[in-house]
Amino acid sequence: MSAPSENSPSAVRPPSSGADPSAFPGLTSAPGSNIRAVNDPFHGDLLEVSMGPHHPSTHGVFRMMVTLDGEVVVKLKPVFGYLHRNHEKLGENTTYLASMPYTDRLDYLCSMTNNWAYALAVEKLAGQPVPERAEYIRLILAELTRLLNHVCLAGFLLQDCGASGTPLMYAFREREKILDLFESLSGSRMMCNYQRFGGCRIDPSAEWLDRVRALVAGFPRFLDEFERLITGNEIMMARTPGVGCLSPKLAISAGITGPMLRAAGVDYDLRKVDGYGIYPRYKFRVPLGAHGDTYDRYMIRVLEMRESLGLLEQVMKDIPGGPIMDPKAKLRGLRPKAGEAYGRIEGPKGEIGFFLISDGSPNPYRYRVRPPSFVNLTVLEDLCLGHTIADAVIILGSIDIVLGEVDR
Amino acid sequence: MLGSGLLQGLAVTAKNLVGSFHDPARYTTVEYPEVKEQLPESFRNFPFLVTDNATDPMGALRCVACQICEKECPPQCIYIEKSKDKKPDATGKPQLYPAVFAIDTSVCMSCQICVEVCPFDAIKMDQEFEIATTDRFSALLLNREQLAKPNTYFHQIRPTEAAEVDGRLTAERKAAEEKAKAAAAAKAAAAAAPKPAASAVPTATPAATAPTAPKPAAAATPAVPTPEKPAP
Amino acid sequence: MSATNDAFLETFPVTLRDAATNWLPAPWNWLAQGLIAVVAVLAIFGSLFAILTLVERKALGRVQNRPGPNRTGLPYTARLPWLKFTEGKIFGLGQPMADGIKMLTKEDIVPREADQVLHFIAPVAMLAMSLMTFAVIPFGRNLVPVELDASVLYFFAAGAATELAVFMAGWGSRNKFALLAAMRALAQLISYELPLILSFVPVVMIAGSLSTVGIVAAQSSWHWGFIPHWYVLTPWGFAGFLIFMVSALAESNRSPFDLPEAESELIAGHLTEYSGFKYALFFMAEYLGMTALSGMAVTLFLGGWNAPLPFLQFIPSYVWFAVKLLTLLMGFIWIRATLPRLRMDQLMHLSWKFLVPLCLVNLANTTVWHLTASLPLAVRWLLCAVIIVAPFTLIGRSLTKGVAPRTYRYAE
Amino acid sequence: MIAFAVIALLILASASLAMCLRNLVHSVLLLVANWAGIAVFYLWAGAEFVAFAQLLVYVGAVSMLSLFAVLLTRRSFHDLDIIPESVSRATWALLTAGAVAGVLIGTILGSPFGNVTEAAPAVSMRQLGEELAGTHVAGLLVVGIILTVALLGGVVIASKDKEDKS
Repeated sequence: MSAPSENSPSAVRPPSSGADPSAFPGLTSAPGSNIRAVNDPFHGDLLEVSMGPHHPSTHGVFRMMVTLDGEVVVKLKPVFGYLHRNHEKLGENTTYLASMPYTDRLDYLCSMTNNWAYALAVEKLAGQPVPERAEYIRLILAELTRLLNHVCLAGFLLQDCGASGTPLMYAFREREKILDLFESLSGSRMMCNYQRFGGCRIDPSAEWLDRVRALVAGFPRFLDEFERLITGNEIMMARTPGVGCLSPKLAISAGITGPMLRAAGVDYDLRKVDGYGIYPRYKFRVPLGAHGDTYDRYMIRVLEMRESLGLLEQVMKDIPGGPIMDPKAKLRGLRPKAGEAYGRIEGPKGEIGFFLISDGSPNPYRYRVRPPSFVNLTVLEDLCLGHTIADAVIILGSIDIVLGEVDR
Repeated sequence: MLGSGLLQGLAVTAKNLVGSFHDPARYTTVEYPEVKEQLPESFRNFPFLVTDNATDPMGALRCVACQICEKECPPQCIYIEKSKDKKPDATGKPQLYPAVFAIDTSVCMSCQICVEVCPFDAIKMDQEFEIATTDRFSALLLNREQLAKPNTYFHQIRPTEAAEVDGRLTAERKAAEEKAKAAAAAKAAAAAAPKPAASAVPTATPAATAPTAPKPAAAATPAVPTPEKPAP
Repeated sequence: MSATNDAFLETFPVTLRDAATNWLPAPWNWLAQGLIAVVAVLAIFGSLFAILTLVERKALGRVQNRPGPNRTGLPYTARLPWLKFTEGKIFGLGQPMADGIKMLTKEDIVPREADQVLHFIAPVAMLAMSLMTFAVIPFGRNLVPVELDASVLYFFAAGAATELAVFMAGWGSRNKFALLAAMRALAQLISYELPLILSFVPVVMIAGSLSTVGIVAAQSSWHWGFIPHWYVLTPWGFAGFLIFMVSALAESNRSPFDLPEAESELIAGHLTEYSGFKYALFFMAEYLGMTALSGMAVTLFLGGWNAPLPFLQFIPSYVWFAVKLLTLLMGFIWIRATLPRLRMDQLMHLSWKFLVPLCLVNLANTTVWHLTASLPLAVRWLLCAVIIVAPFTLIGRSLTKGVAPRTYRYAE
Repeated sequence: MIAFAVIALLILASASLAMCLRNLVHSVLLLVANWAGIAVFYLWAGAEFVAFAQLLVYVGAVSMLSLFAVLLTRRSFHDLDIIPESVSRATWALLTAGAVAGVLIGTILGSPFGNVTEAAPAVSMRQLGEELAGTHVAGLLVVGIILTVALLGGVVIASKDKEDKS
């Protein structure tokens, strides 16, 4: 496979085709046939295929206009916006509290981390302290969401590689256990709407914490079984290494964050960099990849799951009592003083941040979301050039995008 | 040896195939219509209005049409019209009641912010999720009668939460009665003094209410100022 | 052959057929027997196809910790007293019928741009060819529909024509995904036909005949009374069997090689523009192809209808064939439940640079086996095993050369 | 006799139709029908091995190669309409075709067929095998070598144009 050797930040020329895709004399379509054969003198017919918006492997309504030379991708234009719900303009017309349930719908796989990021931003804006117990609960829920997200990714990546649903079902079996925990805590499996400015909404009962301990104890056994099914598998070892290599230079210049950046070898994890919440008090390691290809992105997420489990075990031992909501916190009628704040956390997909400008009124003047999967998606074409269409599918899978967050 | 990874994978699937017959952990499907799984207590779906007695639901609605939930609801799916006259509520004080209280369940996303901000515990989240209808419009706009459900139902779906709410309400009512009794006693002591002009009975406008802290926690009682009232 | 040769159960099908056709004059007699054979094959393997779809979905479900189809029941079974407990749902046994009716009643949409002729011929040709391959498989002691001298060659000749049908479907439906799938199907089916045919050549060399009945007869006796003469128990036979199964997986577009209709990339590949009964025909052709190939694998390597142990011969021969066939089909389903898909160039690489060289080495291995007939069995076995395992590991290393298990460093 | 006529008609019809169809893919598939007809002829004549070999090789593999050839070399739809350049070239084409047809028909009619009385000898596979590997082994090996040379040539050509592309 002629993986493109060096992804220079400038537009990448696919070495294999040798022809500049934009040099084609326009896409002429022979009358009466929907296969638009590109009459390119020195390159044979290029086939322009539209994968999406409803395509079985694009993780939601996302479209890739792929120009193929045989099976090799020559040009790839991502088209999205099908799930745009005007999230940020809505945020400007409602109160701070009313935007909280909408943050569940951003990255609908990890609603707890979205809530936390938004709550963090508003607490920074309004200077709102958070009690100790709430910090612990927030960390537990964030790490559970990370497990949930990475398990989902591994399942979907294998589904894209062709394993007919078996690894996905095992991943979803474990995900359901975590969702049951969220449901018995916040009332809804995926739309938790659980964090408030200055703490959490409901105090988890001791019985609930025991169920979390049981889950954390049982998870490594599942992870080992999952790895035995996948990691040593010769077909996976043939399909994913060397596919979609992301160079650290391109990753940094494109603003990639999260496991994708760490798979490229860059040591940048907000939990260590920002040290928000109570992460600095506990010891956990940050795995780094060496090649930045699809296999590294998959392995980094599996190793991160193991780190999260270790972190959860440490945190579960010493959860303090006390209130989970700051007594002086005002639920309604929050009018933070004029100013701006940017709260960000290390979500499972990368750095999810909320930028708020307040003008003293109950509605934010500007409400901006920094979605990780949207930013990570920008390098899709650079990763896919030179690979076949089958690789383009798993590269998209390994970037782990959720269209709710990409389109907002 | 080439192919050992594949064999390992096949062994895992074989273990799951065999496991699904005897190990409950490897057979997670609940066959829904026949076997209904027990929902966690805090599960929430669309809201409902709490009434104090089941016989005359419209008579004992806790809601006093203060329209806080209407303002705070993110998708603005609640519509309230205040009543013209007043009705004595549970503590005997004349209160307004909603003439029209409609929730458009096609817009509501059951985020339970209305429950959180309601100072009178008048609206709670239901656990009824089998509510599919063939009608797309009118059947989804639930009016006051359809929304009202008795407190006993609330106890049935959420025992702990209902107990706390009732405990708080009875404590409130007791405090109101003691204050009324104390006022009446003070009135009797000063019976000879010229009768003070009966001040107009201000409507009970809940001023900035302290936030009703989440139910299970020991919530600060909403300080509803109960004005002095001449004993009837 | 022991006394059970003419036990009642053993010869029951043949006596039935003779009773039904002997009263006819000569030319009609042959025609009637042929018709009975065709009807028998269609009935048995048609219903096997129906049951196979259900068994596959239930097995896939069970592997994925869920029950698989269990809602559709058979009509009137709820009223039978002794079936009352199933409430008419009998573990989803009605599912094949339900699918059949669904396929029949669904609208058969043919795209306006499609090439009407090719679009129509493709499923018909595909099903015809895969049904023709059943003519030479010996199901029982003398239960082979057509006894030909070169029957193995006939089997692969008929099998080779299905590639045309896949191409016609892909090209005829004028759809980009179908076009990609048609090109993939062409390349895959041709390059896996070579290892398929090269892997059965050693069997023909040792058995000394191209007819399936002769091959089964050559595997019928036992070593020292309990080890059967099946070719799969010889080193070259086991290697040939594995290569045959891998190529059979590729020929019938099954799991690790289901590139033509790769759902995640090409939606349904060459079947994208088919719906209704034509889709069902393709579906049936794929399953029949899978059954025919595993039937041939049983005949060539697993001793056809021979019993594994001498004293087990009282069980009729067609039962043994059925047992072996079903185990192989379970293997197909098991592999489908587990393995991800290969990429197109890896598929080609696997066939041309791994399977074909191994087949050629296996041919040499068979000649060594044949020439060392005088040596004791164990020595021969070891010698041939070494001859085939050494290249397996050497060439195997070329498959996974670029990929070493990776270790990951942690920050600080 | 009717069977013979039907098969012959099928072969001739498919061949001629293949030549005058506009859609190249259709004509290739008709050609495949033609080869299948020839295989039926062999079967009818009792030569099973040759019939199955014909089916396997022609209908299985050669048809695929011709389809590949048709699909991969075609520039675009436009150069399908073959307009005769000039009248003279068309006439010369007809003349040569006529001459070739004449020679063929002449030899067929001239060769002494005679009505063969005894049935075709039932040749079993074993005899065929021994015959091939015994008396005609030289021919077999030469054909083998030619085929490998052709295969290697194909591989060399294919790999050569890969170099100048990358």
